[in-house]
Amino acid sequence: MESARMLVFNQLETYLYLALMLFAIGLYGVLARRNLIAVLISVELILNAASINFMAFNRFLAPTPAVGQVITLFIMAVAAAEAAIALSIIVAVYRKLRSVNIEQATELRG
Amino acid sequence: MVTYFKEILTGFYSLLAGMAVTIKYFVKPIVTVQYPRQKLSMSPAYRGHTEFVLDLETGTHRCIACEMCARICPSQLITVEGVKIDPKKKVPRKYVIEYQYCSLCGLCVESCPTKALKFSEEYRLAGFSREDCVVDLLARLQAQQQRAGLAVTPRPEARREEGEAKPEGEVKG
Amino acid sequence: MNWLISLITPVGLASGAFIMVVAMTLLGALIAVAARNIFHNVLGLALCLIGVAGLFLYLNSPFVALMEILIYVGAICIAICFAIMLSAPMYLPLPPRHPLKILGALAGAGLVFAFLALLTKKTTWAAASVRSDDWSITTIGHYLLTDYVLIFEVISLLLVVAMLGAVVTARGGRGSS
Amino acid sequence: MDNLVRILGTDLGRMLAGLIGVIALVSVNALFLIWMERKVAAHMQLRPGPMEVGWHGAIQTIADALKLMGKELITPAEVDRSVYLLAPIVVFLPVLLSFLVIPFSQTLVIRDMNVGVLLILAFAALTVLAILMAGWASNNKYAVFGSIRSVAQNVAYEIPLLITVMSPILMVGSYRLTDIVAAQEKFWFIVSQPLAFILYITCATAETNRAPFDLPEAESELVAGFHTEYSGMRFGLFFLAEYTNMFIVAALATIFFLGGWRGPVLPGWVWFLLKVYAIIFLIMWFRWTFPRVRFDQLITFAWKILIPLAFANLLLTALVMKLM
Amino acid sequence: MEIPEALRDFSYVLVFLVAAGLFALGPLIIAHLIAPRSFGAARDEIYECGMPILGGAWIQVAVIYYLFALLFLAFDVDVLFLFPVLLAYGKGYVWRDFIEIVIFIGILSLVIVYAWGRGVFTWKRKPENL
Amino acid sequence: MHEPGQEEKTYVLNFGPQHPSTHGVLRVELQMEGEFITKAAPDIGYGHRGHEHMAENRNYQQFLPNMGRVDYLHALAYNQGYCMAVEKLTGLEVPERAEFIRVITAELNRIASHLLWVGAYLLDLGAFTPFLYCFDDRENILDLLDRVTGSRLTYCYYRFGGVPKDIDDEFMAGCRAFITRLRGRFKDYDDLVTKNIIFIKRTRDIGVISKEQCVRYGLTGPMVRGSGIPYDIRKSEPYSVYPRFDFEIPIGERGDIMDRYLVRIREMAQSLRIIEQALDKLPDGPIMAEKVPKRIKPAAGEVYQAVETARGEFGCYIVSEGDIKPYRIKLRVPSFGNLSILPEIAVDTLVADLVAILGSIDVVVPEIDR
Amino acid sequence: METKTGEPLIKIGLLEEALNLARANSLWPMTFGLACCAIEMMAAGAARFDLDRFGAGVFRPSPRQSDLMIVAGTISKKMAPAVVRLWEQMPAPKWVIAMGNCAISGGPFYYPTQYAIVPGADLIIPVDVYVPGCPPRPEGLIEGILHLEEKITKRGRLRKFRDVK
Ligand code: SF4
Ligand code: SF4
Ligand code: SF4
Repeated sequence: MESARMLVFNQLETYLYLALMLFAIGLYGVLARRNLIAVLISVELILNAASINFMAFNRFLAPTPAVGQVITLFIMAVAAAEAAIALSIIVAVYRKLRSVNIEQATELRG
Repeated sequence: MVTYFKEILTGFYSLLAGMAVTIKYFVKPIVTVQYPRQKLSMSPAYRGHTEFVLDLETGTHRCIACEMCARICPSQLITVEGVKIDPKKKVPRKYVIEYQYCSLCGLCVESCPTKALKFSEEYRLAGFSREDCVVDLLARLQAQQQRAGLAVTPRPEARREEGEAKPEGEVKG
Repeated sequence: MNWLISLITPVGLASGAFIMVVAMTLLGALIAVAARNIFHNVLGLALCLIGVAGLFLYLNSPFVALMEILIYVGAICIAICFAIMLSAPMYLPLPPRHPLKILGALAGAGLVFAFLALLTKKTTWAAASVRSDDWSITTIGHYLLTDYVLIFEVISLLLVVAMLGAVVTARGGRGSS
Repeated sequence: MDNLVRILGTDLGRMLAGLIGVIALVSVNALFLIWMERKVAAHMQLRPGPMEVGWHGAIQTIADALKLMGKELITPAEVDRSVYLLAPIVVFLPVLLSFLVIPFSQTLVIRDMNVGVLLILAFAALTVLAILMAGWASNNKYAVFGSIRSVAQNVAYEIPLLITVMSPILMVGSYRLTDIVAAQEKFWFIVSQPLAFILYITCATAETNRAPFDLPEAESELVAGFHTEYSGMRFGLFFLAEYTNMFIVAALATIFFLGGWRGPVLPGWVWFLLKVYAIIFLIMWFRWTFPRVRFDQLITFAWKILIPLAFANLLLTALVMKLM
Repeated sequence: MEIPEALRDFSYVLVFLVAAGLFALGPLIIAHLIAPRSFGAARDEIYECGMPILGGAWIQVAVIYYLFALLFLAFDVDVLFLFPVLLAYGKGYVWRDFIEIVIFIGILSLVIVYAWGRGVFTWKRKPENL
Repeated sequence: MHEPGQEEKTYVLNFGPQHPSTHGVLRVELQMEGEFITKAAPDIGYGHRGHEHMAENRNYQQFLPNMGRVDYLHALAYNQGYCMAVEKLTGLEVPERAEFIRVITAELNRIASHLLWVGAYLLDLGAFTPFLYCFDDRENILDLLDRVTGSRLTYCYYRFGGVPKDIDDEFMAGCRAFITRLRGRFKDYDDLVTKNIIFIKRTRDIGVISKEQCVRYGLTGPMVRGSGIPYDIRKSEPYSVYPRFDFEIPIGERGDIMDRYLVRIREMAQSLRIIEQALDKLPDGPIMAEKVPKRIKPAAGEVYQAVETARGEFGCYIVSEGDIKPYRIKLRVPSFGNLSILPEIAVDTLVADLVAILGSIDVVVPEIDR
Repeated sequence: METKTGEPLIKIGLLEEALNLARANSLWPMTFGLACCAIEMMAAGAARFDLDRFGAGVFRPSPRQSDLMIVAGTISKKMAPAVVRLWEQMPAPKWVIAMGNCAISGGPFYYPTQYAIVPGADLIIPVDVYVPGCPPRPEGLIEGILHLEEKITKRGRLRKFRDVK
C-alpha cells in the first residue's frame, strides 16, 4: 500500500504546478484577448491561482490552518470588489465608446 | 416608517384573507359535471343541429319540401329535394344539412310553414372528417322511428328520369 | 478484478476524482480564455471555479470550497453575465488579434510558466514545525472576531465603497460625458 | 472478495444505496407532487382534477412522464447548441446533490456533513447558472427575458434567504443539519423565530420560482419563460428540477423551523415527509391564490422589506442570545 | 489508509454530481431513440408567438439589473464572512462579538440606504443618465 | 462580426398573435429598450372575418346570426342593437314584455361578459383560481340563457319585433337565485382580488387615462367611466325600457386599471339591480310584434342606433336602398376605439404592465376586425 | 393533408402501444384561441367541465411543449401563416382538433364572396378530429378529445361512454 504522502493530491507541488498553469492560462488570456470582459475573466483566473497557492501552503506548511483560510476569504472579498469595480468601468467604457474592444478603450483619454 | 410597517401588515393581512377564500372553496364540493360518465340533459331550448319533428299523430315528418328553410338559411347549407308523391303532396326525397356551415341561428326552424323542423339535442358530434358533419335528416328520422317502434318512413323513390336511386354515401343518422 | 475493486476504494475514488477535478479546472480555464463566444468564456470560468473549489476540498477546507462556489459562481459570474448583457454587442466575438500577437501572448505566458515552474522545482518547502489541526469553521469565525477583526470591518467598508463606486460609474454613462 | 464486502459496507455501499434511494425519491416525489399540485389546484377551483387516468388520476403523471419521454426533442437551428443541450442537465445537478445532506430521520441521511447547509445553499447557484444558460442559449426573446428575470429574482432572494437561515443557525451554532434538528428538542424554532419562518417561506417560494413569484415562467407575459424553446424531455427535466427543488426548500423549512423528524408515535421519516408535504401544500396554496407580482415590485420587495427584516431578525436573535 | 473527512464528503458530492448528470442524460437519450420526428419549414425556427422573428434575441438589459447583481455581490460577500462568525458567536466574547456584527452589518446597510436614496429601487424608464 | 452602431437597431418583440394574454389573435408589435416599451403598435386583422362585407350579401334576417359573433362575449347587446336599428328603419313596434325580456337577458349577458373579463384579466395577472370562480358563476348565467336562447355563447335570440321564445317561471326563479348567489360571491371576490395587496400594486396608478384622452380617442364603456366620465348610453341616450329602472352609473376617479376594474365590478351589481327590477315589473303580453313581414324590406333611408355593451358604445349604422338587402351596414364597435389608446398609454411601461393595460381594455378581437 | 412524421429510431410494438396510451391520456393543448370558440375552449377547461380530468387540462403557452393544437375559431387569411408556423413548431407526435364550424369549413363565414378566411383548417394543416358546432359545447370538445384518444390508441373508452345513459 502506498503511503498517504505519496498520493498525488497530498503533495504540495501538485497544487503549486496547478496554480502555475492556471496563472499561465490567465496570463495568456490577459495578453491575447481583446474583449475587456474576457480580460477580466482571465484576471479572475490569476486571482484563483493565487488562492490555490495560499490554500496549498496553508494545508501543507502553515502553523494554523484557520489563518490561511481567513486570508483566502479576504482574497475572495477583494476579488469580488475588484470584479464589481472592473465591470462597472467596462460598462462605463462601453457606454462611452459603444465597444468593448480593449484597443479602442486605450483611446479613452480625459 | 409607520406607513412602511402598516403597509407590510395590511398587505400581509390581505394575503391571508385571500388564502382564507381559496381554502374555503378547497373543502367545498366540486361543481364539475361528470360528462362522459353521466349523460347530460340539455336545456329544452338547446340547439344542436336541426332535425325533423316526429309527428306522433302521423308517425312521420311534416316536411312538404317547400324549401323555405333552404332559402332563408344564411349559409345556404340545406339541400332539399322534393318529389311529388301525388299531385298535391310533395315530400323530401333528400334533406341533407351540411352542419359544418351552420350558425344555429334558428331561422330555418322559424320559417318552416309546417313547423317540421326542430333543433336536436345532439351534442356529441365529433368526427374524423369533414363529411362526418353532414347530417341526413331523413335517415335520422328513420332511426328515430325505429327506436320509437314506429313504421319507418321510406325514402321516396326518385322519379325515374332523375336516376340516382340511393342517397349519397356515409351520412350520419 | 482486484485492481478494479481497488479503484473503488476510498483512495482510488479520491484519486480518480482528483483527476476529474484537475481536468475540470484546466478545461474550464482553457474555455475561459480561448472560446470566442464571451458567454462560453463565463461558463468556462464557472467550470474552472467549480474545479478550484474541488481543489480546495482536497486542501482540506470544505468551507472555503463552498464559499468559492457561492461567491464566484453564484455572484461574480452572474455579475459578469449581466455586465455582458448590459453592453449588448459583447456577446459578438471580436475579430481575433493578429496571430503574431497571439503567438507573443502564448510565448509570454509560456516563459513565465517555465520560469516559475523551475523556481518551484528548485525550492524546498519546509513545513512549520508546530502545526495545529483545527480546520473548523468556528475557528475561522474566532479569528475574524479577534485577530482579524479590523480587516473584517474594513472589508465591509471596502465593499460599501466599491459598490458606491460601481453604482456611480455604471450609472453615469452616456449622459454625463 | 472480502474487499468488495468491506467497500459495500462503507462508503461505496452507502453511496449506491443513497443514490438509488434518492433517485427513487426524486422520481416518485415529482410524480406525486405534480399530481398533488393538480389535485390541490383543482379542488380549490371546485373541480376534481385528473380523474380518468387511474384511480383519481393516480397514474396521470406517469402518463405525462412517459409521453414527454416519447416526444420529439427539437433543437432549433439558431440556438447555441452546446449550451442549449447542457442547460437541462446542469439544472439537475444541484437538485440531486442537496439530498446528500438532508436528514429524513435521525439516521436516515446519506452523508451528514458538517457543512450541510452551506452545501445546499452554495449549489443553488448552479440552478441560477443553468437558467441563465437555458435562456441565453435559446436565442428566443421570451426565453432571454425569462432567464434574465429569473436570475435577477433568484439573486434578489438568495440574500434574504441566506440571512434568514442564519438566525436558527446562530441559535444552534452548527451547519450540520442533524444538529439543527437536535437543537429543537424543547421547542420548534417556528416558535422562537416566527418572523424568520415567514421570511423563509417567502424567499423559498421565490427561489423555486413559484407563484406569486413565478416571473420567469410568467405565462401571460413571457409565454413559458426561459424554457420556451425546450420540448419534450428537456422541458421535463426543468419541470422535474422545479418540483424537486420545491421538496428541498420545504425540507429545509422543516429542518430549520418545524423540528425535522421530531414527532410522537410515528417513525421519524413519516413525520418528516408529513411536514415537508404540509409546507409544499402551503406553497401550492399560495400559487393558486395570488396574482403574480410585477417584476420590479418583486425585486424592490426583496431589497426594501425582506432584507431589512431579515437583518433585523438576525440582530434581534443575536441580542436576545446575549441577554439570555 | 486514512482519507480526510472532507475528501470523503467530497467523493459523495462527486458521485452524486456524476449520477445526477447521468440520470438527467438517460431520459434524453431514450427520448432520442423512441421519439418520432416531425418535418416542417418552421420547425427549427425560433418561436415568437407564431410570427417570423424580427431582429436578434439579445436584449440589452437595463442597467438596473446590473446594479442588482452588484448589490447581490456585495451582500454575498458579507454573508461569506457572517457564516463563520455565526458559529463563533456567543462563545465567551461578552458583548464584543455582538458589537462587531452590528458594526459590520451597519456599514453594509449603508449600501441599501444609499441605493434606496438614489432611487435604484424605483424603476423609472430613464433613471437619470441611463 | 460586430460593427459599431449595429446594436442601435431597435429591439422588436412580437407580442401575439398567439400569446396567452392577447385574448385571441391580437398582435402588438413592441419596440423595447431594456424592459421598457418605447412603442406599442397593435397589428389588427388577424381575426378579420368580413362581417360588414357579409351584410351586403344577405338580407336583413340572414345577417342576424352574425351579430352574436362580432362580440361573442356580449352577443345579446349586439343582437339588440341591430334589431333596434332595423326596427327603427321599418317602424316595427316591440311589445313591452319583449323589451323587458331583452333587458333581462342582455343584462345577464353583460354580467357574464364582465365575469369573464374579471377572470381572464386575473389570469393575465397570474392568478388562476379567480378565473375558475368567475367561470363557475358565468356557467350559471349560461345555464339561464341556454334555457331561453338555446346557445351558450353566440346567441341569436332577438328577432325584428320581439323575441322568439318566452321566458318561463323556472327561468325567473333561476334569475333570482343567481342574483342572491352572485351578491354573496362579491365578498369573496373582494377578499380574493380587490383587496389583495398584490393586485392593488399591479393596478393602482398603472395605465392612467385622463378625461381629456378619453374624449380625444373616443373611448366608451368602462374605459371612459373608469376615468370619471359618466357616459353610458343606457342613461345618456336611453333606449328600450331602461329609463324605467333605477340604477347608477359607477365611475372611477383616477382612470387607472384599478378604477376600470372597480367600475366593472360595480356595474355587475347594478346589472343585478336592473334584472331584479325587471323581473318584478315584468308585464304580461305578447312577445312578438303583431305583423312582422316575412321579408324585411325597409324603405330607403339610413338609421343609427347605439346600445351600451359591456365594452362600450356599439352603434349600428344601416343604409337602406329599399332592397331586401341592406346597402351598407357599418358597425361602430367599442373595442376598436378603446384599443386605439393603447399605443399612447403603453409607452414607457414594462411588459408586465402592458399585459395589465391590454387586459384592462377588454378587447374582443373579431369585434375590432369585424 | 397528411401528417409527415419520421419514424423513431427504435420502434417496438409494445413500447409504442404504451407510449400511445400515455400520449392519449396526456394531451397538453396549446393556449391558442382564434375567436368565439376559444371561449368555449376555456369553459371546457374551467370548473364545470374540467378537461383536466382526462389529463388534457395542462394548457401550455409554447408550441414546443404542447401535443395538441385546438384550432378554436376562424382562421383568417392573415392568421393562416401563423397557424401553420405554430403547428410546425410543435414537436412530433402532434395532433390537431378543429373545433367549431369555422375551423372545419369556415362555418357561417363561408359564402361566395368571402375573401378573408381560410375555409377549413384542414386546408393548411392536417386535422385529426373535427368537432362541429358554433360553438361546440364543451361537452363537444371533450367528445373530440375522446375521439382523438381513440384515434391514437386505436381503442378507447369512447364506446363505453357512448352507452352511458
Ligand atoms: S340554424 Fe340557421 S344556419 Fe343552421 S340550418 Fe338553420 S337557418 Fe341555416
Ligand atoms: S323543413 Fe319546413 S321549410 Fe323546410 S322544406 Fe320542409 S316544410 Fe319547407
Ligand atoms: S364556429 Fe361559430 S363560435 Fe366558433 S369561431 Fe366560428 S363563428 Fe365563432
